Amino acid sequence: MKSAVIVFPASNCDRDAKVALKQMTGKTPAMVWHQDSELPDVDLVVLPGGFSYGDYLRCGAMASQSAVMRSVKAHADKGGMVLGVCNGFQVLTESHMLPGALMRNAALKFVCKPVGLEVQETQSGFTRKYENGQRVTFPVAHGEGSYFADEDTLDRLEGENRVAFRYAKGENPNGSARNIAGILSEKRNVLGLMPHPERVVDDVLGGTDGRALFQSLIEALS
Amino acid sequence: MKITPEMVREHGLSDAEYARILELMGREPSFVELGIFSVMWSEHCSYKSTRFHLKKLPTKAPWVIQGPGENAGVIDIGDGDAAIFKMESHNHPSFIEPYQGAATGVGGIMRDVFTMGARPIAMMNALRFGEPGHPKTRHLVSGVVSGIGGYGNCMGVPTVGGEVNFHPSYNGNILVNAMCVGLARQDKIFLSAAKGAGNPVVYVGSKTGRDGIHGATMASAEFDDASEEKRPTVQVGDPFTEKLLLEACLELMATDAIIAIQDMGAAGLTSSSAEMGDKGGSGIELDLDKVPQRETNMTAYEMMLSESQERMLAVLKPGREAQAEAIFKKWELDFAVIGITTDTSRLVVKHKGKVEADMPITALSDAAPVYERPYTERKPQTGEPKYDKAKPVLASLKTILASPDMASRRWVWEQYDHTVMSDTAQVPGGDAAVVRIHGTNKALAITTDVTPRYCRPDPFEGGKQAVAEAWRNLTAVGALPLAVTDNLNYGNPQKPEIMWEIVAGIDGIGAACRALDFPVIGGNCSLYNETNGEGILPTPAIGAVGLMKDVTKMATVAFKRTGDVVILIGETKGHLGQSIYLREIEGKEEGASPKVDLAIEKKHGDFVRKLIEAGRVDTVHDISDGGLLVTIAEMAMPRGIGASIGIAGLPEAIPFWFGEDQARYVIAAPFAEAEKIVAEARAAFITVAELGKTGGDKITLDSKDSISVADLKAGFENWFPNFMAGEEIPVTN
Amino acid sequence: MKARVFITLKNGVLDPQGKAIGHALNGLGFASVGEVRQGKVIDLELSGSDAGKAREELKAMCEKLLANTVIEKYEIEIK
Amino acid sequence: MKARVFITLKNGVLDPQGKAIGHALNGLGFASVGEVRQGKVIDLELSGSDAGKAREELKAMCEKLLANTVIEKYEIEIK
Ligand SMILES: Nc1ncnc2c1ncn2[C@@H]1O[C@H](COP(=O)(O)OP(=O)(O)O)[C@@H](O)[C@H]1O
Ligand SMILES: [Mg+2]
Repeated sequence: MKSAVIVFPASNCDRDAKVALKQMTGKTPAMVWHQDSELPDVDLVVLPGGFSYGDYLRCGAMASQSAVMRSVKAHADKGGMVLGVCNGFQVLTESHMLPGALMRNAALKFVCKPVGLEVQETQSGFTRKYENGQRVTFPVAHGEGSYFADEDTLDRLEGENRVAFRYAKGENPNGSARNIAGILSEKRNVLGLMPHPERVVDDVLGGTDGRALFQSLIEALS
Repeated sequence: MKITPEMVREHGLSDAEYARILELMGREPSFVELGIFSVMWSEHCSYKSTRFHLKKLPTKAPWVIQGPGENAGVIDIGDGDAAIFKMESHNHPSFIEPYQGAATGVGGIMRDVFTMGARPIAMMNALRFGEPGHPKTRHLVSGVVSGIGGYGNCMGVPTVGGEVNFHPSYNGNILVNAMCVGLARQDKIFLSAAKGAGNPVVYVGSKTGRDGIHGATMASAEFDDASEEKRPTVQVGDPFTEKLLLEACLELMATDAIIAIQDMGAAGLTSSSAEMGDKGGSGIELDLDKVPQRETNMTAYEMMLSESQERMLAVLKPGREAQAEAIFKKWELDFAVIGITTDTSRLVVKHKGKVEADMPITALSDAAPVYERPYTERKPQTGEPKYDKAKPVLASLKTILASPDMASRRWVWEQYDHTVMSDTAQVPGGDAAVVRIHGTNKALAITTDVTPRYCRPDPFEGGKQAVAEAWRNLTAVGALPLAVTDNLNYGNPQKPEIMWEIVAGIDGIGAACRALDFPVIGGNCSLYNETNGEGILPTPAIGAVGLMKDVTKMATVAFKRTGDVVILIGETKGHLGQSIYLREIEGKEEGASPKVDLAIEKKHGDFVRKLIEAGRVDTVHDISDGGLLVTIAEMAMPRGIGASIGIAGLPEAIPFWFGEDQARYVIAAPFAEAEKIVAEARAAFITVAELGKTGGDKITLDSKDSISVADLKAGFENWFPNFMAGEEIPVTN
Repeated sequence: MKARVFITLKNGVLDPQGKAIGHALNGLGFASVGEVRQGKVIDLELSGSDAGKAREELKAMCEKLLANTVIEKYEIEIK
Repeated sequence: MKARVFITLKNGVLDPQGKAIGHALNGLGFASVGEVRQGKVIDLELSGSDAGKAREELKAMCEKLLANTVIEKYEIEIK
């Protein structure tokens, strides 16, 4: 499986994503600069966490306009897989590759802590190695992760089984609508989520619940 | 412009100092020169009150690569790697504008570290606020914490720990001390000596504005039309630009284009150019017309004194300008060649065709005043405080755990991204943070410590204790303590009783560092922390770093199994003077501060560390604030595993459970291992006691009274969020 | 030419920040304060002098970048 | 009664957000955009109908809570 990690000027989980991909797939991903308009020939594109352009104006807003995002969209349109984590999720909604928006946390504070999630949908290349309803723990680290969409959109997401991860009962860290933590695109080849699976692949760091996400990708893309 | 006595005074220079300036210059200084003298001779830049005493600190060890004097200290951590770290205060700006003050404090200390070639890998912060009930406290806590998070989170450097205290002595003077730890290769460390003549001096980063210009702005005719426009303004941080600056600098450092590099911190262009010239033994000539400017009509005075953030000054090898410029352009940062090094040893500043300053650099450095300020020695406070022996122990435990200085700081550290960079092996809440060296199995342990309430009654013992506690915290996770950076926060050194606190504090730190083989490789002094004549508690914060060879052996405070034997290492006499118990339960701050026996400290610590390194023990907590019972509760709460403990033949329960005797640890280990450990301790003449066993969901004392761990935890966890719930509005943009 | 753009949350989109401000103001004794909403104001210097053209351009800026029209609406003011 | 309060950075205070927005707009081809500054707008519902009194109250709210007068200035508009 070949992958690429997009690097915006103030991405800061790009290395974390690279290390996790390397550890899980055995191959070092290509690191692609935001001003590059071409993507290398890869199966998976990762939009990492961080602050892309300082998260000024709105998180992910300026990144969604960058040169590389046109290619990322084209990659997704052709059915290529795209994973957006945290700031990457924000970039995906700002680019309209996923519906809805991520708003300031309800408590108005940045929050970094492990949260319990439920895997809601295993019919995807990102989640097939999880069990339906499986409880996992991923850390979150964001100030604007409250998922918002109008009721129709939320109904449709649920109706089409596109909610991949939900915060478990009592665990919603940011006020997200219907406890949504991560959603799939219509074609199910784009996943955006606020929690960080790449921070839980290594035992020393207190958890390995993120591994199955990368294992799913490997299986789906081989 | 004629310099008047008024101007001299408003630049914070004494008559004697000004006389010395006239002598050094051989003429009256220009207004710009006066401004330059005033910042370079300020307490902040020249350490004029403390330099004499700081010299007494031990700064050497085989593993010290760079001691005090550079932007940050450097130690050898094996395999060609170096840890580079430093702590710095941003107290006053944080009181004026807590969010920006704290944010720019974080930005400043990060630049000190990456200017030396290191990638920052961890941040810490030591915070002191006024009493919780003071009308400003909540607002300050909220602003400072979001400012630290706002900057550090964007930089993508994990903020992994620190400390928070509340005390009325900080009502008008909060302390915000930030520490940054970075990682570099030993053969890629950059210094600030601008050696050689004819080399280009380049300016990179943000543009210069009128940020944070202090001093005599009002005295100057240039400010006659002092409009809103020209008012000195608070520095605002731009972490996005800093992130670009970090990446661009590291990219440039990977080439061999740099001769010297230095961040522009306090007194911006002035101190960076003077220090680089001074260290390199060369002169520097600056052309201010070339300086990237954010505002119009800036004067030479303003540019030389501006404290705009996110800027660096570098001296390049000739001919490398284009290569460097390409890198900074890629990161969309300003880049300008603004000067050249010379062989004159003078700082020359030109602006609009006029020479605004021309002065010998040594006048700014070597010739800066050093004072041996008079001090009045004060006998340490003594006495055994009285207390009510009938007070129930477990009820007091609950009260203490839910008190401002002891309650969980989760509310604080959950606002910091403490796991970014995917190397945080121990998150905040334990004895020390542990951050793995990327791609290896080794790790750095990091802590900051000081117990200010011990430092007023006994500044010497307080200084010792701060170092000992830092050393103990590193030991408790299994690290070998290597070196210290300090942040000496005190009141007005021109008062002999305060000067005594400074001198004794430094002596105490020195004594402990020598005994523990724990050199000081950098530091910062923040003096004049006073409002209306009321000084803060002496607060010599100690930041310290230790090394773990094998991160998988790391110990944590949490009880992990049922049936583990709870072992107390160290002697308990029951020292209640200046204890948390006395303050929270009896409502008084009295008696002698606890004394640290440094030889015993070392012996106990070495014993505990060996057990951890050998993989024999994974559950350790040192005993500090609150005493033994608080320590045990802190071990029980993380996983809700209780313990049944007690000790036979106690003459008095309260001092035993709550005394703050030093050099102690609690460890928990399975029975067979525990028996061996106790025997080995006895054989080594270490005081050791078996207190009981872990298990259940209660803490039970002497098989009689008990209290639910969940109950304790509720109080412990809720104090901070409940306190902050009355907050006005979280700082947002 | 100077322009000011207001970006505010659409009706029906929850505004926790506005709510917190309202709450805090009430808490400070400003009893007359009812609903509070917070938005952004962006002041721009524009070269050129054709106000109509400027308005068109500002609209494009809002649609493309300044506002997220999923949750926000905008108003343009040319001074 | 409705009121609108504008809170903007004082002149001379660095505005990293505004700077970044201006930069981004130029990058998107809006070449006419010069300096950009970002501020807040707060819309409040007020009970009572005395505009003069309301203005006084709003001023107090700004000084006490809404603006950080160390770096920000404010304008009040009553509709
Ligand atoms: N300002 C802060 N930022 C981050 N973590 C903090 C802060 N203050 C305290 N902590 C964390 O809370 C824990 C308890 O702090 P403290 O009581 O000072 O520890 P100790 O007694 O071991 O020195 C530590 O892990 C510390 O890192
Ligand atoms: Mg400790």
